[in-house]
Amino acid sequence: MIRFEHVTKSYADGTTAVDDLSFEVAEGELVTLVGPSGCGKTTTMKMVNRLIEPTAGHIYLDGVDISTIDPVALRRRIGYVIQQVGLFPHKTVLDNTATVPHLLGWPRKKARDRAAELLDLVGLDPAQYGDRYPDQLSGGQRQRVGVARALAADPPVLLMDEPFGAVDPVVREHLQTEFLRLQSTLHKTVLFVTHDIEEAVRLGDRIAVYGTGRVEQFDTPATVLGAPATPYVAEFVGADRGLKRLSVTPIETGDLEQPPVVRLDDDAARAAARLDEEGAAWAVVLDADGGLHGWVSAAGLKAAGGGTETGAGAATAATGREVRDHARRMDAWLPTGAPLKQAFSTMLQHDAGWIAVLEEERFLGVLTPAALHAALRRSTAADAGRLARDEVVVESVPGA
Amino acid sequence: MIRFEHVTKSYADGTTAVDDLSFEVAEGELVTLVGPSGCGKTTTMKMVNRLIEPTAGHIYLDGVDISTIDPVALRRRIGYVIQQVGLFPHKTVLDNTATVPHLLGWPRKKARDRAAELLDLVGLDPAQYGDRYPDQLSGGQRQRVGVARALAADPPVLLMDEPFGAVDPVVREHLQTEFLRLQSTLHKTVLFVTHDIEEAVRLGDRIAVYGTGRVEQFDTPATVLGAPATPYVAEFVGADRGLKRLSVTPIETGDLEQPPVVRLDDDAARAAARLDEEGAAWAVVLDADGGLHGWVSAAGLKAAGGGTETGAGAATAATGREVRDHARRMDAWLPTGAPLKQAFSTMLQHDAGWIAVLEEERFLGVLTPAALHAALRRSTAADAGRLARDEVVVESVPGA
Amino acid sequence: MSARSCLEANDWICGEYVRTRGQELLDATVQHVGITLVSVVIGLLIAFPLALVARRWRAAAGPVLGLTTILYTVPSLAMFALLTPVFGVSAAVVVTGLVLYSLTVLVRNILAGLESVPREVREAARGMGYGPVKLLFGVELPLALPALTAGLRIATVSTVAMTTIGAVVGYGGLGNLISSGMEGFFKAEVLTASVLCVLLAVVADVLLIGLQRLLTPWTRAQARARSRARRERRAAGRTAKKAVA
Amino acid sequence: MDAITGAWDWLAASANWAGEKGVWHRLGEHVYLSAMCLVISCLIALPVALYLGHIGKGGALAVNISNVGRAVPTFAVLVLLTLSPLGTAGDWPTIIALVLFAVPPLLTNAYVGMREADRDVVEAARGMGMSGPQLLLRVELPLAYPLIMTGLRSAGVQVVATATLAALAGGGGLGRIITAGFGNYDTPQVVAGAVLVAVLALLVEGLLVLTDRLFDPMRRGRGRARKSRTAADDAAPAGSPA
Amino acid sequence: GGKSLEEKGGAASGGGKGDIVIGSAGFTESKVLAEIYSKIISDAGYRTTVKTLANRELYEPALEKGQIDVVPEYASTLAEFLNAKKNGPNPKPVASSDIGKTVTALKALAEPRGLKVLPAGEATDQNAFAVTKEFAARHHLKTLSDLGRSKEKIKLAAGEECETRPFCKPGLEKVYGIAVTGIDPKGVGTPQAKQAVKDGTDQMVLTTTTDATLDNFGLVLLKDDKKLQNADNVLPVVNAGSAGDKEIEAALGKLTDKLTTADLIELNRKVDAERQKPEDVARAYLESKGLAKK
Ligand SMILES: Nc1ncnc2c1ncn2[C@@H]1O[C@H](COP(=O)(O)OP(=O)(O)OP(=O)(O)O)[C@@H](O)[C@H]1O
Ligand SMILES: Nc1ncnc2c1ncn2[C@@H]1O[C@H](COP(=O)(O)OP(=O)(O)OP(=O)(O)O)[C@@H](O)[C@H]1O
Ligand SMILES: [Mg+2]
Ligand SMILES: [Mg+2]
Repeated sequence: MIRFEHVTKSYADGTTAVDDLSFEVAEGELVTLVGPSGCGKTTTMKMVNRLIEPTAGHIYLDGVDISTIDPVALRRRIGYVIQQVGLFPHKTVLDNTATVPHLLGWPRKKARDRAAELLDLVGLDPAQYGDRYPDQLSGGQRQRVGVARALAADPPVLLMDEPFGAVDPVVREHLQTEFLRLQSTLHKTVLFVTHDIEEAVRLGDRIAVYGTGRVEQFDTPATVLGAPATPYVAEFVGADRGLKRLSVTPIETGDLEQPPVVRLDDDAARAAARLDEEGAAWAVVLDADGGLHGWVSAAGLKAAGGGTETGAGAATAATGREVRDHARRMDAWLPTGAPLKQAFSTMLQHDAGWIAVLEEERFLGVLTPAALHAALRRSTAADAGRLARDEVVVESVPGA
Repeated sequence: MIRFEHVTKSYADGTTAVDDLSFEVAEGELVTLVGPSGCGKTTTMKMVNRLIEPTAGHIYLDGVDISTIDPVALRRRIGYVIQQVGLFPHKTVLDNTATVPHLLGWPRKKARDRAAELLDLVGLDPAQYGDRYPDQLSGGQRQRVGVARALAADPPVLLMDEPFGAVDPVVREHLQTEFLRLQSTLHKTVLFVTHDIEEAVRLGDRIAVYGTGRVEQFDTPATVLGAPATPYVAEFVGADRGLKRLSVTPIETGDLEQPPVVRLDDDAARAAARLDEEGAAWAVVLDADGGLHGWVSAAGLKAAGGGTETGAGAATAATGREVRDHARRMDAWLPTGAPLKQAFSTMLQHDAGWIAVLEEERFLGVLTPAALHAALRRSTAADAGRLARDEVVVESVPGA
Repeated sequence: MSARSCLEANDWICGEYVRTRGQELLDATVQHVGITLVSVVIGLLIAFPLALVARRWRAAAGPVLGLTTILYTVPSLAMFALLTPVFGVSAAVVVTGLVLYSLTVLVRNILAGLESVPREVREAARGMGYGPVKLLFGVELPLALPALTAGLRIATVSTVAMTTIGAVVGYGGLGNLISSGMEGFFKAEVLTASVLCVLLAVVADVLLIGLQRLLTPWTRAQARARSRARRERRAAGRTAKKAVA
Repeated sequence: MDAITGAWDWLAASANWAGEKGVWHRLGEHVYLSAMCLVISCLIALPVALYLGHIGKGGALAVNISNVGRAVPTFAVLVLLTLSPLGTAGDWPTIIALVLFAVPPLLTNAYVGMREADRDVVEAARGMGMSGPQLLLRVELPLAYPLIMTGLRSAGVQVVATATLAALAGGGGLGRIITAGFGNYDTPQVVAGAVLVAVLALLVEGLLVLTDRLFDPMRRGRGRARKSRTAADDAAPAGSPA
Repeated sequence: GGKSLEEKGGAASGGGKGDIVIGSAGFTESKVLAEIYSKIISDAGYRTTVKTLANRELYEPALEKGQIDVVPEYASTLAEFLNAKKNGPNPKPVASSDIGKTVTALKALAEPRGLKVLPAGEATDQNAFAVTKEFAARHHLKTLSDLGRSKEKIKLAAGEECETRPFCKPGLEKVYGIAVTGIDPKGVGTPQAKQAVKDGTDQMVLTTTTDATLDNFGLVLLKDDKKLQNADNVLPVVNAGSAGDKEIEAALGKLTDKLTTADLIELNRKVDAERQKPEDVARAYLESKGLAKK
């Protein structure tokens, strides 16, 4: 647990980088810090491991005022990824990574094994890169070594200053996933600076949005996106913060639409009639066990059904008799609880105007773009009014 | 114009960073380079200004083989934003920025004025930061000084290696906008490395997607997103590349829906009847000049109209007689050609299920989430098939 | 009477000595300063290109450093005996000798300083179109200054001391006094001249520190800001007090 | 020229190498004396410089004070020490004079090297929880290494050259060959002595360069980086106007 | 070179006859003598300067080249120096205790080098040996012969060359029968050599007869009663080309005639014990002998 109590830091030339800061990071919580360049994020971090001493106020780690802890002992408990990377130019990548284990007196072999393991984790093959010097790495590779180095000794507290700033989206995604996986088992207390709001939203249990020297809002990602405390925060998280909410808003059963459902072995003609009746252009097709098979269009069914009625050949009749013969497969589906963003992407990827949502194997309904939009609007309104989502009725401007 | 012809670079230890690279950046074109960490982007850049000499192949600048140009003269024509920032620790921020103008022998005053101007451009107040040393800046501030420094002498060619990697979204947006503005008037030839696909898409005339040491795809942003040349590129630009296309796909007239339209001074009862007839729940309201006023719901109109008919008081009748009395304002609208992303955000921001699209003052129709989705799908399909957009019929899986 | 006795008693410290030989001491000091200054300046001017050569062509580094080493090992008597026929009995002999001796330290430190310039800074500069000369003087040299001044300080202090060996040809500044004092076992002369020598060295050293401070303001930006802030606070405090009063 | 051929002859005469006054013996004394001084100087200068450089305080003063040790000609210091009660203490006056002389380059360079270590790197190290000594030994020292070695090499060469002064106080070393040559008006012997000193200094320099390479904390990295850098630097265009 | 001198004089301002540089070695006596020479020559109408060079290795070549014109010298020492220079190290000695023969030998060596040796006077400054007063008292020593008789083992503070010089270790052993156990190479008459004797590290030191600092170290000279030492009479040596004038020779000749060994001792004492300045001592001396132009 890290607690800031009225912490202020003024630099020698009078710049006040951090001004009367108070907030608390719970044990095992990952708090992301976002804010404009130069707002005091790095300064905040460095005060936690006493690389900078506050001008006023106190910082507590697990309830103990850190100004009473020996800085060296303090820092051993805290992994630190420095913004400027700061690799040791005189040590190989492997030795850089093994630095803290060495410091802690681990046996040499164990330290190196651990370092190799972490290099692997950050996507650098120890065999290929282990013996290089930092000079011989690309920018993103260096940064990843910096992350590996901070994680090597498994410290309970982590300060990470834009740790993934210089890596590409794929590696970043990989690193985020790995990091979340670690975090879900190890529950470290983490302060994480990032400029990528999506990253902040994805990783943070809570987000601290900095104004200049102050925390403007400190809340869960959904709330920060959905109900920015101030216009400043709203601007900062972005005009497209609604879009960003796609990543944090889960699909809920209430959002789903219920198109007509037919079974694979239903009679095609009867199905066509039903669709006609309901005025629907298509229906979801389930298999015998109630699992998702795909979809069938009203037009397709009708054509087939018409064919039978107007006395076409037996073969046509035989093939056209059941829904099975007209249905098209649709493999993509989503579990309930998946973020809306995933739903949107999946729809686009499969070039579909809807996507089925299943719970376990059970078909629940489909999500359409309009329903997705409504769900998003509802969740935003819910956070803004701090209401349960289903209390919100989206009606201010009706959907088409 | 920059042309790479079969350029290869192998480092001393045998690492081949760039392998038989051939592509061309046209005069005044901005090409963004994206690719995994360590794929050779920085190496490519450095070969252009001869900080690194290729192992094989040739690079031409405006048709001249750069290996025949004096490196110093060459570099004076090329602005370079280095990935590691690399500010001069011994010079103040202002002097750092004025470096190249000084080199080119500008008069002192002019050089400093120009530097101050550029610091302003990157959002650093010269009065506040001009006299500081790099040591006294935050990470993002340093990076911005690096950008200002590269732009100061207005070089016709720019190499920018992750120039906005360490700045927050707001400043980044600002920098991007400024940069696009500059680019639209100055038409520099730019190679721009970024890890932010959105940035690549937003800024780039074309995007070069690097595999390891090779260009996997070199095309316009829309094509790269819509029709990735290889699975590798598809993965790289992201599973959510459909979503990313929101930023590059413009609203087109064909995408719009045509809800019923009523005038402010139309009779309320008659309007209600019309909506009933068309089965619409609401209508767009235009003012006398055909400009957008807002919307009116069928229910509202009906309630009012019903009142008049069933003989309520004169006052009610008077206020309820025209559409004007029931219409609600809707300020938000979009011009045609705006990106779909903007449409989506605006809808969410105004908590609306649709958004009106105008051309100049003229109302063209409305965009709904479903239409937006369809537009996105159509544009993806168009790029994939290299077809004109309106040739594409989106029907593979129908919309709800 | 007592003053006389201090000369005759051959005390280490003797006011009478300073009084009677004031002019002699002054002349010697002036000569000492002159020779030292000229030697160090010329030494620097020669060491610098040598260091550059050694850096530019790695193959030249060995020979250059070896040469300065050999020069340093030439005994001063031999050095002067070799130089006197060339320059006659003049200060030039001493200056030349001192210049040659000072190269050892200077070349090495200039070289070390230039090598210590951070890579990315050098790269940024080259990327901006710094030519080799501008790069050297605009970027590398300023950043090499701490190491360079370290060498210059040692060289200067050493030269202050070594100027004294110029006494063998009569151009040793305070060295003339030290050696004649040594010869005649004149304690006051030896001590006074030695102390002056030390003072000269200390003053030169302090001046060089000052010069370095002046030339490397960035290394003290923090400290400077701190003191300015302190000054302002104090000033603010004063006005506040005044206002109260 | 006479002197040089004479010196060659002198050096070629095996009689001059043997015995108590022979080159081998003098060389031994010289090496012993130089090594002793260098070791003592290092033991004094390096801890002080490293510590002060590490805490970042008091270095300017320490360097200034140590420089005083060099401000008086070593020869004068030596004679004055000989006249003091220490005069009867064998080699000690020489050793002390040489130590005073060798400390400043060691101290100054080591201190400056420590102060000039890359701040980001030092900060990263501190942030990792390196204790003072660990920071010093594992980060600052390796980063300061080139400058420390520069100091050591300067000091080494100068001590070897200056140890000839020992002869003036009746001590041993190659200086004796030179002073004896002077006394006997034997110029070839003087030259031979000087050559021996020069060769020894060069050998010491070479040895220190080797040690430098051997213990360079980033010997592989530096070598490679340098290679690639000069490769780029050297690639000046053949037909360029500049 | 009178002609050239006249030309020089003609060119020189102030009507002087020319510039004469008097060289002096690094020790007191040489300095005083140089000052005296300077005074006399300047009285003779030349412009003079004094240059001090540490030792003969430096000033002798300068004298040959005419960078220095006049030097006060010592007959035997210079003779041996030139002898070595001509015949290589450790040649057959040419100097002896006979001043006449020595000067003849010297002239023979000097003239080919363009050096002109002026007549020698009575004043000498020879090598001499000193011991501490206590040592002398304890063993009743006045002369080197006394020391030889005392059978004391002697460690001698001197230059390395003492080992081979006939007047030094070999002479002490052969002529006086002194048991020299070793040589402590601290130099001839250097403070550290005298200190070593004072400290008891060495028993005897090689110095010169006119050394005025012996008292400081509590040392006394032992008389060279068997004339072991060479005849080191003081004589001016000039560069024949640049200072070969008769006028200079005449002026210096007057001095040489008057100068005695006792004078030298007195001159040294005034500088090294009373700590007067060499130029003051020189002037006072010339005035007292009536050699100075008023
Ligand atoms: N000096 C060197 N010696 C050996 N290999 C090197 C050297 N410099 C770079 N490399 C390697 O070359 C490859 C390309 O490096 P480069 O810096 O061009 O990558 P990049 O695309 O800029 O990556 P990033 O996005 O991480 O900055 C990397 O795998 C890197 O490890
Ligand atoms: N040594 C210093 N002296 C004076 N001002 C400083 C110093 N270091 C930082 N600052 C200022 O303090 C403020 C906060 O700096 P800090 O490094 O904490 O910002 P940051 O939030 O980490 O920014 P970024 O995202 O750009 O890294 C900045 O305005 C910066 O200019
Ligand atoms: Mg920061
Ligand atoms: Mg890169």
